[in-house]
Amino acid sequence: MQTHNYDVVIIGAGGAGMRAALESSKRARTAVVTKLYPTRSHTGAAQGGMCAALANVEEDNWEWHTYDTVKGGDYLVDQDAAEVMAKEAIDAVLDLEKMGLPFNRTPEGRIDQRRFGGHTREHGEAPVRRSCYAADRTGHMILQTLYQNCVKQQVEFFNEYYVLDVLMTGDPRTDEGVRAAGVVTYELATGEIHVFRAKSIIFASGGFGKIFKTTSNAHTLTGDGPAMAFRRGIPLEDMEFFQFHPTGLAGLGILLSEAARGEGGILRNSEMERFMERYAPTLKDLAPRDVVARAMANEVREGRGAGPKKDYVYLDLTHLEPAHIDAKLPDITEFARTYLGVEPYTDPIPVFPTAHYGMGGIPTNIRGEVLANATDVIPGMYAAGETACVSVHGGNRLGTNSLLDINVFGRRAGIAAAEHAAEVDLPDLPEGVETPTVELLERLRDRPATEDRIANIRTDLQELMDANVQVFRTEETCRTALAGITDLKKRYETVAIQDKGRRYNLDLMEAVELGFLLDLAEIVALGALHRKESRGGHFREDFDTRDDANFLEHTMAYRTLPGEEGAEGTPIRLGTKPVVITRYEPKERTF
Amino acid sequence: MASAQSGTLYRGREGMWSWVAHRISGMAIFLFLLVHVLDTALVRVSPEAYNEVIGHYKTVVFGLGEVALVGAVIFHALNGLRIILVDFWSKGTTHQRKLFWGVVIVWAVLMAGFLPRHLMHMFGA
Amino acid sequence: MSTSTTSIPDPTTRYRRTGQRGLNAEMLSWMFMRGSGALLVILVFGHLFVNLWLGDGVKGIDFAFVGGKWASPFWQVWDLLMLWLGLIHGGNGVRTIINDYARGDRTRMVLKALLYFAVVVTIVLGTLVIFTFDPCPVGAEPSLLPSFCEG
Amino acid sequence: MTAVAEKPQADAGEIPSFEVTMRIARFTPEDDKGVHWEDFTVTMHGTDRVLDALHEIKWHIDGSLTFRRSCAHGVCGSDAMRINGRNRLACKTLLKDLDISKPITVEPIKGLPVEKDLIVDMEPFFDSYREVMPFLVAGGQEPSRERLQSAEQRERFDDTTKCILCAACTSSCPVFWTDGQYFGPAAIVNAHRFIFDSRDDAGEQRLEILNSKEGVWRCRTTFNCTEACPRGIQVTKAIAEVKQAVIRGRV
Ligand SMILES: Cc1cc2nc3c(=O)[nH]c(=O)nc-3n(C[C@H](O)[C@H](O)[C@H](O)COP(=O)(O)OP(=O)(O)OC[C@H]3O[C@@H](n4cnc5c(N)ncnc54)[C@H](O)[C@@H]3O)c2cc1C
Ligand code: HEM
Ligand code: SF4
Ligand code: F3S
Ligand code: FES
Repeated sequence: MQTHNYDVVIIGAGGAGMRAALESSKRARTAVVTKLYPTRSHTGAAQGGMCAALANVEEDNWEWHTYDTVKGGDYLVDQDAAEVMAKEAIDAVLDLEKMGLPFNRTPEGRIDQRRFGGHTREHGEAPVRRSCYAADRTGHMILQTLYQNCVKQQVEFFNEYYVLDVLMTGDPRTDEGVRAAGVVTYELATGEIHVFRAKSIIFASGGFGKIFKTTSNAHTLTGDGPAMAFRRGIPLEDMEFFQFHPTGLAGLGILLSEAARGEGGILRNSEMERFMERYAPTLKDLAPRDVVARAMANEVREGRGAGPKKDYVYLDLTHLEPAHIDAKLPDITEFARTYLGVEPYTDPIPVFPTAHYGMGGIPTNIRGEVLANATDVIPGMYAAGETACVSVHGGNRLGTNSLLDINVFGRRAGIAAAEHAAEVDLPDLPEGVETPTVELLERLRDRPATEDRIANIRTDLQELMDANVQVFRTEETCRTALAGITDLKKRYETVAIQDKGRRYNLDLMEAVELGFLLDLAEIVALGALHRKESRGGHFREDFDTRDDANFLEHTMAYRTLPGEEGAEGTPIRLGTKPVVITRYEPKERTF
Repeated sequence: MASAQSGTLYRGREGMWSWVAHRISGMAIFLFLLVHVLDTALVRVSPEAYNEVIGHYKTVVFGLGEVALVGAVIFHALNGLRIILVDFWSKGTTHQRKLFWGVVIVWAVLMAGFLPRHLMHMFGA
Repeated sequence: MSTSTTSIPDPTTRYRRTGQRGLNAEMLSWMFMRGSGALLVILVFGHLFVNLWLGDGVKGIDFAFVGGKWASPFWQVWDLLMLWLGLIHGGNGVRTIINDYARGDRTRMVLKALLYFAVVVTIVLGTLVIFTFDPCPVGAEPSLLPSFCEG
Repeated sequence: MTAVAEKPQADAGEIPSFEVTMRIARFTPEDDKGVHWEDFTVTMHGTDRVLDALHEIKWHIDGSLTFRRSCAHGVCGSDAMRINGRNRLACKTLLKDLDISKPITVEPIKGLPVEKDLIVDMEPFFDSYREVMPFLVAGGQEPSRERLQSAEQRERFDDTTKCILCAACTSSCPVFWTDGQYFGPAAIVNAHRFIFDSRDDAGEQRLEILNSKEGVWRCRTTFNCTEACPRGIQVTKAIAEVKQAVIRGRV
């Protein structure tokens, strides 16, 4: 085992992690610990764009952006955070440009902007061109640009190190004065354990889409950060809110950006009807994702799905000029060609909603500080990006707001973490802090061989979640999911892995990740069961309207203490946190 | 540590194989040139010595070698021109594959012209 | 524990390299390969054309033929250029090949030494031959000599 | 509407399942078997990719099979490997596009030290990348808004911004196989990205770096890199442009 001492340790080198690192490493000794090479992070998969009210092509201002964010999030958004984000969006985009990001340009040489779902002028009057973009590779460019600047600043990376545990000076559920102390990591190349002591820790470990089967998320998006925080007593916020992106390649889940519709693409059912006209007369195909995804699922349910199994709808780009498609949507049309063999110039593309983005996560305030409960922060603990829940996305994230989120709150967390580190000493760590991690690994590695496989459990979990906790949910399906997860957890307790080696043991890491997924899936299903209303990405068929009287509040999921009884037989206790409302009172959402 | 060099042959395309051929032909021509200068130097020794050595060039074995040499020189020269085009002509990289097949065709034409005549000189009347 | 804020070095210092401005050997070698290659096309094809195509082809090459050619300064310069360019071009090419495939510094050194030696010897020898060549050596069998030697 | 009458022909799952043999170069640092081939026969379906077949093996036959992957749709650059003798991304190579009547060979990319099975040490690759100053260096007064750049100026280096650092190019380069010191096409591509960016001021420094013994002159235009690049970047063209820029001494 090796021990390293740093001021700030950042978990994850996606957009949020590297944006934080750029700030923090200027101010404090910073280590970025990441299980993937930084440029492999899933931020690179983001396509459409990053919104900011630059007003480069038409009138716009950050207040409209705030309003859209709040409304898009079905009023579960913390409005102070949304204001911060919309206001700082402009600088966030300009900063990236100065770092070298190659945005598409207007004829005047300014950053070009295009339309995106849910972004409007004058509080919902009409779509506005707000999304700054670089073809359909905006995330790729952001990830590359941030990495390039990390190289420039000589940020210290620990690549292919898995963080498996976070250390604090006590248990945030019971102890007073708990603060950050370090992380326990596993070096993939050697199988060695490294403990990083730190004054500040930033979670930036990305999403957890792999609890679902059909997803736009990478294989590595297993929610490690939230899961280990949860195991250590940090609550998770709003986990039942998961976004299903309307246009995943049918059967595969690979994402086709909303930009396809922003550029004029149209959704059609088997009768080639533009069905969104019925569901959202004003914004039509550019209504927020939850609305579109449900409309699509509904078309399929009512028998208007296309294909041999009638299980998808079409994204039609055929009326667009091929040259326009090539200029603005080169990558996603290539996906359609490569993976489905469909030529988007001439044929509509089969699409169906795909699990895309977890609105929930580790609760933080607008400085990026992690909350121990509805009110108190844990000094030295920070979170940013998809892993965190600030909450700027509320019940449903608007397209482009995540790339914005990672930049705005990544930066904020980086600054705050470094400033905190300058004020405190490195906390002492007792002997043997790595023991639970070592034991977890040894347990997984040393079990006698079994018929059952990690992959089987994971597949069963993902199918269970797709079938029961997807776009449409009911009391019954949520209960089915919870019961199923309990069984899967039992299987997980005995299942063996096959690779017993030390070096590059990805078999072992997949097993650990499955443990994280199971914990998170349970929280998602439990939250969905308890939220007896429909709001944003969470839709309950048995409670199909929003219920502000009872549910205009964030869900907080805590791990039960030993001896404590959790909800519905799970090791989870549910609590709430009020929603911050500054100027936009909840209204009914129409588009 | 495993060797980085193990495994199957890399399945490169025209670009790679033309380079391999260019390399081999260049090497072969160079070796020939060394020998060729030496044998030509025999003209300083005596006409008899020169003619005797050069006489070998006129045998069948050497005649065929000569064919190979000319083939190598023509290929190397044509492909050398292709490389120069790829390097200096802005569209060269886009058309490199066509250029390669152009080299092959011109090579075949030149060889078709040279071969009969050479063989005629070798064996012929 | 003194884990205070550390000073971060200016990122550009690492890259401020000295020397190596403008031309360098690898670039010159690269340009030379292309320049000499283009010239060699003319020289070598001319050579092959005259020696193997015109007249009796390879059958016709003998002392007399060579002697006849080198009597003309035109062919002397032609062959000299071809000799120098060919050997330097080829030698430089083989140098690249050695650099690519020779494992270990010793092997590489030895091979390159051999190569340079061979190139230098051959160039010197070839040059001498072309310039000191006497098409009508005294005492040689006249039938082997070029026709103009008679008398 | 033009497309109303048309029916798309391709449907996921339409192509029936088939058997395919994967012949994989295995290497475990912890035993003394060295590199050896191992065959696995798996049943795969319609639009499955090589990555799916590798997963099928890892998840259901031999959990110790080790390879990198993340995004599974060709954007993260994790899974460059040698498939049937050519560098490709496993997640972008559909099985039905290969000849499945014969075993499909899968090997690690060439020229970098193999660590385990299909995993190679990427550090030498990233070292070269870092050395070419792959970041914007803009002098002058920082503007308060964005730096202006015309659409044409932006277009000038568009191709090389697509790089995902997968190393398919560098590890397909015959020069790199024999000379690991060569910067390699990927580093040059990333230098090109900035050399031709109108906002950048360090082009000359980069040209100097690449005008060295292990720089652009090592490239012998074998085009393997261009053929291998999963992003369709015209790699050799970018290298040629950098060579020309070095010769002219400026961009
Ligand atoms: C296909 C797709 C398209 C999208 N398009 C858009 C868009 O157009 N606009 C938009 O705003 N948003 C978009 N999003 C959402 C957005 O891209 C993501 O939410 C965002 O990039 C997440 O960034 P991140 O930095 O939080 O996490 P990531 O980029 O996912 O990075 C996670 C990092 O954490 C590391 N990590 C994870 N676990 C561990 C561990 N245990 N130990 C160490 N390191 C760990 C990983 O190595 C990685 O570096 C899209 C998402 C997807 C999937
Ligand atoms: C006839 C006209 C010729 C042309 C147009 C020509 C052109 C070239 C060019 C452009 C190169 C550089 C290749 C590269 O950098 O990738 C080259 C390499 C080479 N040439 Fe020539 N050449 C000619 C004749 C010769 C002759 C006569 C010889 C032998 C003496 C020769 C031997 C070589 C060798 C050994 C190489 C190195 C090959 C390598 O590095 O792979 N060439 N030639
Ligand atoms: S240039 Fe292409 S092949 Fe090379 S690293 Fe970049 S994306 Fe991969
Ligand atoms: S493969 Fe290598 S030789 Fe040049 S053209 Fe590409 S870098
Ligand atoms: S897994 Fe990301 S490129 Fe293949």
